[in-house]
Amino acid sequence: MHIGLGELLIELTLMPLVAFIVGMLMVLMMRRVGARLQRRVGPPFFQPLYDIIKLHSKETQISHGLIHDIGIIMAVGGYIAAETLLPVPGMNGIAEKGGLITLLYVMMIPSLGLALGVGQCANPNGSIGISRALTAMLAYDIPFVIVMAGVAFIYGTTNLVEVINIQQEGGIAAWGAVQMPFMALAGLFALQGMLGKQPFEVYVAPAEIATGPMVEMGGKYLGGLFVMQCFQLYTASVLYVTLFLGGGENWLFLLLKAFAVLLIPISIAFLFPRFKTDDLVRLMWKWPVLLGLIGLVLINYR
Amino acid sequence: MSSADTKKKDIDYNSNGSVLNPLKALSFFAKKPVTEKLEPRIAAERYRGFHVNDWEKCIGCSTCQKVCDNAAITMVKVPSQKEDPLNGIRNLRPAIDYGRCCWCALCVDLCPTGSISLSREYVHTCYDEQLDSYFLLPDPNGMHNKDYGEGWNKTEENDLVDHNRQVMPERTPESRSDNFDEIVDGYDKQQAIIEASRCVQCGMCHDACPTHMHAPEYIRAIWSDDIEDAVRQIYRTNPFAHTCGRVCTHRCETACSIGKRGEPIAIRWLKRYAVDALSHDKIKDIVLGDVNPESSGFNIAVIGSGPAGLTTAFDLAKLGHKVTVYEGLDKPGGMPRYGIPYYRLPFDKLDDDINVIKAAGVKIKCNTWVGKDITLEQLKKKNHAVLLSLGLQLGRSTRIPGSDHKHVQKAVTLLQKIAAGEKIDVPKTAAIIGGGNVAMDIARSLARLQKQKFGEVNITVTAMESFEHFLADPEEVKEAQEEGVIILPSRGPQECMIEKGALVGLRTLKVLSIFDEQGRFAPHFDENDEICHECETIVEAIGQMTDVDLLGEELTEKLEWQRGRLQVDENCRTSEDWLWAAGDMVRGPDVVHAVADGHTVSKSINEYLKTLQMEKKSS
Amino acid sequence: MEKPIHMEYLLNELANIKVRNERQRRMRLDVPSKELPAVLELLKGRAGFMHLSAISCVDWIDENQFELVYHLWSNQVSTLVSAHTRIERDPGVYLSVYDLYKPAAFWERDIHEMYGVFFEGSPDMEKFILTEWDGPPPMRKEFDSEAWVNDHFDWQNYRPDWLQEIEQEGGGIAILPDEQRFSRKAEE
Amino acid sequence: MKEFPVPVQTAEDPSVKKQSGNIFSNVFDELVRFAQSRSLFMLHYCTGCGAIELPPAMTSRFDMERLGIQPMVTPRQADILLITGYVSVKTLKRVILTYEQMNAPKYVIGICSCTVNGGMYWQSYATAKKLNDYMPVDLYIAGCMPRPEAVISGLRQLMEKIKIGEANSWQDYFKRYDYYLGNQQRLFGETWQTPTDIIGESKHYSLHTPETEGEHTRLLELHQRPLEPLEMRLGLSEKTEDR
Amino acid sequence: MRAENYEPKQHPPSHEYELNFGPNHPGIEGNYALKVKLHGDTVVSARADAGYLHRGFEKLMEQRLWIQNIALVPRICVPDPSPMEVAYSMAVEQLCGLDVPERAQWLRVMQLEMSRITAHLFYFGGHAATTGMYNPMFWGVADRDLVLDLFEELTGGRVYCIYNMPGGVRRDIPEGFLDRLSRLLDYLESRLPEYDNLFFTNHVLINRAKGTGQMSQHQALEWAVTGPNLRATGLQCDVRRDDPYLVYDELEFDIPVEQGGDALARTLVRRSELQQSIRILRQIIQRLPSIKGPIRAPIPNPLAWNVPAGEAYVRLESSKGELGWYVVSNGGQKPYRVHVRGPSSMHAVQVLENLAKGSRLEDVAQIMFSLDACPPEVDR
Repeated sequence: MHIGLGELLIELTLMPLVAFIVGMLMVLMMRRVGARLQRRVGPPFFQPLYDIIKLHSKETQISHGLIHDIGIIMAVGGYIAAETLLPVPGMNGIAEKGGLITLLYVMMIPSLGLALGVGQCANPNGSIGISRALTAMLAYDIPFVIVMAGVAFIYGTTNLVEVINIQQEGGIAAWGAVQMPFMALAGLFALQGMLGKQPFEVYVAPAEIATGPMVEMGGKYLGGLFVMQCFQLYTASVLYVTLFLGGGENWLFLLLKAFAVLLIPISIAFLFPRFKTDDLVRLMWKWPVLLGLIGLVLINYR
Repeated sequence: MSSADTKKKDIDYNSNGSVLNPLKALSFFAKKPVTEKLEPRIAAERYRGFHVNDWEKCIGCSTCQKVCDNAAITMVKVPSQKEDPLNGIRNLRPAIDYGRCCWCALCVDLCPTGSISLSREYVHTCYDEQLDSYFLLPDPNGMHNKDYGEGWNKTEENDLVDHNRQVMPERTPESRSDNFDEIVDGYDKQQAIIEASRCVQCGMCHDACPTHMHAPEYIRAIWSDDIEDAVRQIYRTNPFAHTCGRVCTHRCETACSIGKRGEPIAIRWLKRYAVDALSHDKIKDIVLGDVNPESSGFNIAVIGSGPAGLTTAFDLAKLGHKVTVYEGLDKPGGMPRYGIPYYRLPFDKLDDDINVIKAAGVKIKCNTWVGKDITLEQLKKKNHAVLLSLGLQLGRSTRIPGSDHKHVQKAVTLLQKIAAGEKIDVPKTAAIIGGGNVAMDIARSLARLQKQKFGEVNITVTAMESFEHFLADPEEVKEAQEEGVIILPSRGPQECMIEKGALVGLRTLKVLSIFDEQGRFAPHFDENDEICHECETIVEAIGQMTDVDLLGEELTEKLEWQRGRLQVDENCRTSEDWLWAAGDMVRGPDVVHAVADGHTVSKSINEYLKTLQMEKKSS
Repeated sequence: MEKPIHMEYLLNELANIKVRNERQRRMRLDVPSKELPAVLELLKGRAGFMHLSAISCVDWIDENQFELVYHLWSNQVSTLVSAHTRIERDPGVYLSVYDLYKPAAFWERDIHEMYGVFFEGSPDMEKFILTEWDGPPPMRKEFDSEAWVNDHFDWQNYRPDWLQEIEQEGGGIAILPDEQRFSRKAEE
Repeated sequence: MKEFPVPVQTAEDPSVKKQSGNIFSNVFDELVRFAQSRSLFMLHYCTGCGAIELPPAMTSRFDMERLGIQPMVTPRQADILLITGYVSVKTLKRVILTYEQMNAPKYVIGICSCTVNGGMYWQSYATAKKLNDYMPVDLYIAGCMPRPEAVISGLRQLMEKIKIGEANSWQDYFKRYDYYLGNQQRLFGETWQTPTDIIGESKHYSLHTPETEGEHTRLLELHQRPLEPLEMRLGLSEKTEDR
Repeated sequence: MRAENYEPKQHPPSHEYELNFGPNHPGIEGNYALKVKLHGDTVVSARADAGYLHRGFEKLMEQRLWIQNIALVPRICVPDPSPMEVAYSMAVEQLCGLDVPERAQWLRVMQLEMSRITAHLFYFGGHAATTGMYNPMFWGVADRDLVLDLFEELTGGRVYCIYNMPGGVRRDIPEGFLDRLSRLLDYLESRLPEYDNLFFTNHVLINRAKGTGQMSQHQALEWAVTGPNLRATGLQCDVRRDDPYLVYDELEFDIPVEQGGDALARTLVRRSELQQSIRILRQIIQRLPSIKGPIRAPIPNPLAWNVPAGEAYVRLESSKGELGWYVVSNGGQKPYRVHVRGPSSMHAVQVLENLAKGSRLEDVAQIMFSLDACPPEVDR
């Protein structure tokens, strides 16, 4: 599979762009789902777009310094990079060269970027938020890594394109979710943690630390975070679809699957309070890890 | 009953709950949102929204302003609105500052007229530069000229205005009809305080009163049980406190804003309470505090010791002028003494008033008829200014056939005789022509005399007016009827029937209309409806006039007259610069008007004296 | 509710104290300031007046005194006792009852802030509500809040169109709210 | 009573729209303004009673999110500062700090009577009376307190104003900083300082006018301590006198 | 902002640092602040800072006529204003010796219990929101709004009813009101299981709330904690029962208690109280039509009303605990002194400070909300 440089460049531009647009839809879905469960109407269709345009049109009043700026760029940039590593129907970008492990690392960049940026603004709430975010990352990364390992083990590759191909060729029976249901379940936990939704929403926690990392973010910085959120939802759900639900045969299926997957954590998010940080770690290292290990064992004895 | 009874504690503290239970809420995906439409809903029926004010009902009393706890109400003069102080209507309207208002609706609850209410409109937003819109003059149309309906309004439930005045204890008709004792007892302290507490201090009474008495202030003082202050406030404008506290025509009560929907404050009775509650000496002390002890060297003569004359004398004496009052009869007081029956105004109370005036330095010469005992010319020479306050001491005649019979008498004359304690022939039956207060006075006085003498009352009052337009006070009419006087409205006297030189009756016809289209007096009778009232005596009480003989021909020629009354300017000054005239003779019968005149005259005379002094100095 | 007999005995033990049963379940004690802590201790220990509902301070400026009122409730005898005591306004110092009642700390702090009464032995006399207020203790009667307000703030000066129209017609603002202030007038 | 000063209009007032020939940029401007009007983050700072009617307005029954309005927890994130009723003097200091930390364009809404002329508490020594003495206010909503519907109507009106590009009163704070600072100093004392350099920012936004600086800002310089690290917390610094 | 100001603050080497919790913080109920000293995530000490809502109520009331104060008093506690009006009116009635007609007393109880329902619904939402669950907030406030609709119908105001006046209430119930109230109660009861599922039996919530901000009965009594917070420590203590006012002694209701003394127990007590309020309201719906008579005792002209000298201490049970009103009159037109014992003055200051100490940062907001602290009551 050789594509020209020009084509690659187009793909590299399109992939994040599509991700962004789909991500906005996902944000919209999230807010609409919340609204429905809260017995109300919810925001209009273009609301996520309005928010982002508005935030970027705000005057930048202050800067907390260069590192602060770089932090945001890292956060968004990390995700943009991640998008190019996530194969979607018709576009593989650099997924073949990157693979799962790279993606895993790239996906950590945003959190680190945020940590850098927030560290600059000397707001204790921000610092607490970041320390919580990193703790949470540590918590959900353990099951996540186990899941990754299981996936790599079962498919025999860390190349996402191949993972997709294997699943699509084998039909539904070859889907990760069918092959390794425990892994898929553990993956859901990790997904919930990755998205930072209740009950794992420890690092935003408005009532405790006033939205933590976002506390000093305004205007364009907050806009960056909003963009990041779009990417985050997209990346997490598409990654899950890729690993367990056979990727996207075409765009329609991909989106259907991705939205369906996303619906689970989102619905749960509106029905639970958040855990305390240490409870979160305890929980994450208990059930998903257990599930993952069982899954691993099962894979071995298959 | 409810499920709360059956399961007292349906959630156990010790249970660990469930992770799945919350998922049941996913069923809300299938349920409709409860969100309302974006457009504001219609508020509840008694919602407390922005104010509306019925300008027709509003009288500008500013009670809302007083009860407003946030000082949110400003009274604004609206020239396009009616101003009628006599009926207690001002052209002030409340303007609300919504930067203060808290929509508590106390203004509504306490509004005496019920004009102000709150609407169901509740949305008002504005930009900074439109902030003036927060200051609103509520009219009936609502804040944005859109009708949202009335919200919180005045109902019986939330009305805070006390509509009922304290009942004045008075004698029963049986116990009063055979003597001249005073009818009303006056308020006791508790009653007075309660009655005074009803006042909302609007000051309508002050505006309506001819002499602008400080009624709100003295009512307030009575309420706070500071009688001395009350008396001080009363004497600021009225030296005839006792008199006015009893027999005033109380324009104030007509204007009273509480009276718009309920019974007005009994302002007259409160005044009476205040002056009665304080000893005479105390009153003197209070009143004489501001008498100027220095003599100005000016002399003033006042002819007639009625309210107008004595008020002028009192004012001028307080300023240090030397005032002499000439009274033809043997006691001072004028019409209040000789025209008002004892049961309405006991003489000792009038004497109290006059004593206070005397104590201010006024000299009263009784039994001195100007024109007989001393001439006007002499007075003019001795004094720098002369006031004529002669009163109305001659009764008018109906001039119907037979009215010159000796048993056809004038009410004033008769009243004067009764007051002076002269013996009169009490007729067994009497007919009275006239429907004013004087007619009632004479009717009731005669009734008492009849009761004393014969044990029964036989008096008929025939008045031309119908009851709706009666001239006498309704209470007077009611009380007279209670005492056995028969009052016949709409009867026009036609003839005093004389048989063999003796008066036997009065023939009257039913009156269809009194005035013609131009408003002139031209009665129209129903010839078929004729009654003959049998009577021994007929009393004419259809009006009075002044005896102006003392002026002398020359002066009478010089002065200007209109319809038999002496013409004066707004300061009660005649065309002669040394001569003033005041009181009933220029104004018509009314005590408080006479007092008001007295003040006007005293001011005018004082001005005049000042100019004289200037001239003296310069010359 | 009848108050238990031992309450009567208890109150009889206390000299110099005026007891008034005001209405049902309410009792008023007037205690000389020296004896108040002892009375409270007795009430707490012997009649179960565990609950200090509030401490109120009243400024009787004409008598130059502060009145402190301790509202105590006892579930045992179901009675609210209001123990009144008066202290001189001038030094304005009194003893804290924090040892007996923990909640006193809040009320004493509050009274100190609002009236300037100092309580000896109270754990915390720091400012609480009025940390950024440097005027006199505001609840004292001599502090004229309205005057202070007029000194420090402006009011809106509305000039709406309708007012200008009316003014052209010869009308206009007749009585301002402050002129008609019923409350003020009565004071003068 | 002091005359209320009229906001100055200077020649280079950016609020006066310049019609550039470029249709594209006009469309873009309009889009931005539209997005700004449809996405309002409000800082829900419960300064007073009116705050109790905001939860209903935000929650299911009246659902402000339909209009793109959501609550935000820190001043940095917010566009609208809702002053919900009376502002005690102690709170006013925080409100001013908060306001200065919000990113432009920012809007202030005064809810309830109290923000206009003192409201219920006009006699109170503890509350500020006229909000627009201390910061420019975009919109007032009448009521004590206004119902959720009234709040929503007000916000919709503000949205209209933003859409046509006239909600520019935030600029007034920079243009007439001296006036606002003067009022603040009158209430808080001459040593009143905020950690935000408004004058510098006004230059940054090219909103510096002759009225930006004056006798009151000179006072600011006079009392300014040498710059030392200030804490940044929750968007609200502690009272500066503490140090 | 000057760039120099953005140097990170050097914290003392003890690893302790200070955090300003509020006044503008979503974890604070109302406008209030806590200065929290932290060691890691653990609170070393907490210090309440009030006064952001201080209006000088007590001073204001001394400057206004007796009647004018009825508009002022509800504002002392914004989430639960009705008990304030009732308490003030009762105090003035005691001073004047006014007898309140029976019907007015029933109407007052109705108002108080409706108000308790609104306050508790608000409380559930607030408590849930501190733990990151917003659904109960959305539901609770929306359901509370339905009660407010009835308030609007009855009194003309949604939150600040200003329905009471010394002597009674201002208006009688409108036509069909009791039916609508009854329907609303049915609705609320049908909603309760949904709240239970989502909130009260939510494992994650129970996990968080259990043991959070725990106080013993002894502590609670010592700190003069009252109301639901005291009952959550197992003591059956309620002013409505112990010191009955209005017509509470004619009504049947239970006083729910829980033993835990923590955030969960406090929440469950309030949940049961909500049920009891519904029960009381149902009794009122039954009884009210048979109670005839006026709704207000006549009072003098409010502009000229001297209340006899004396003093009155009125206690009543608000949704937050014992509410005390001490009113002193010197026989004048205005109160000489009014002192309000807001129940929160106890549990929002001392108790909160004590409970926060040793807890974790996560729990501070929950402790404050679970105590139902109402800052305007503290500040007045």
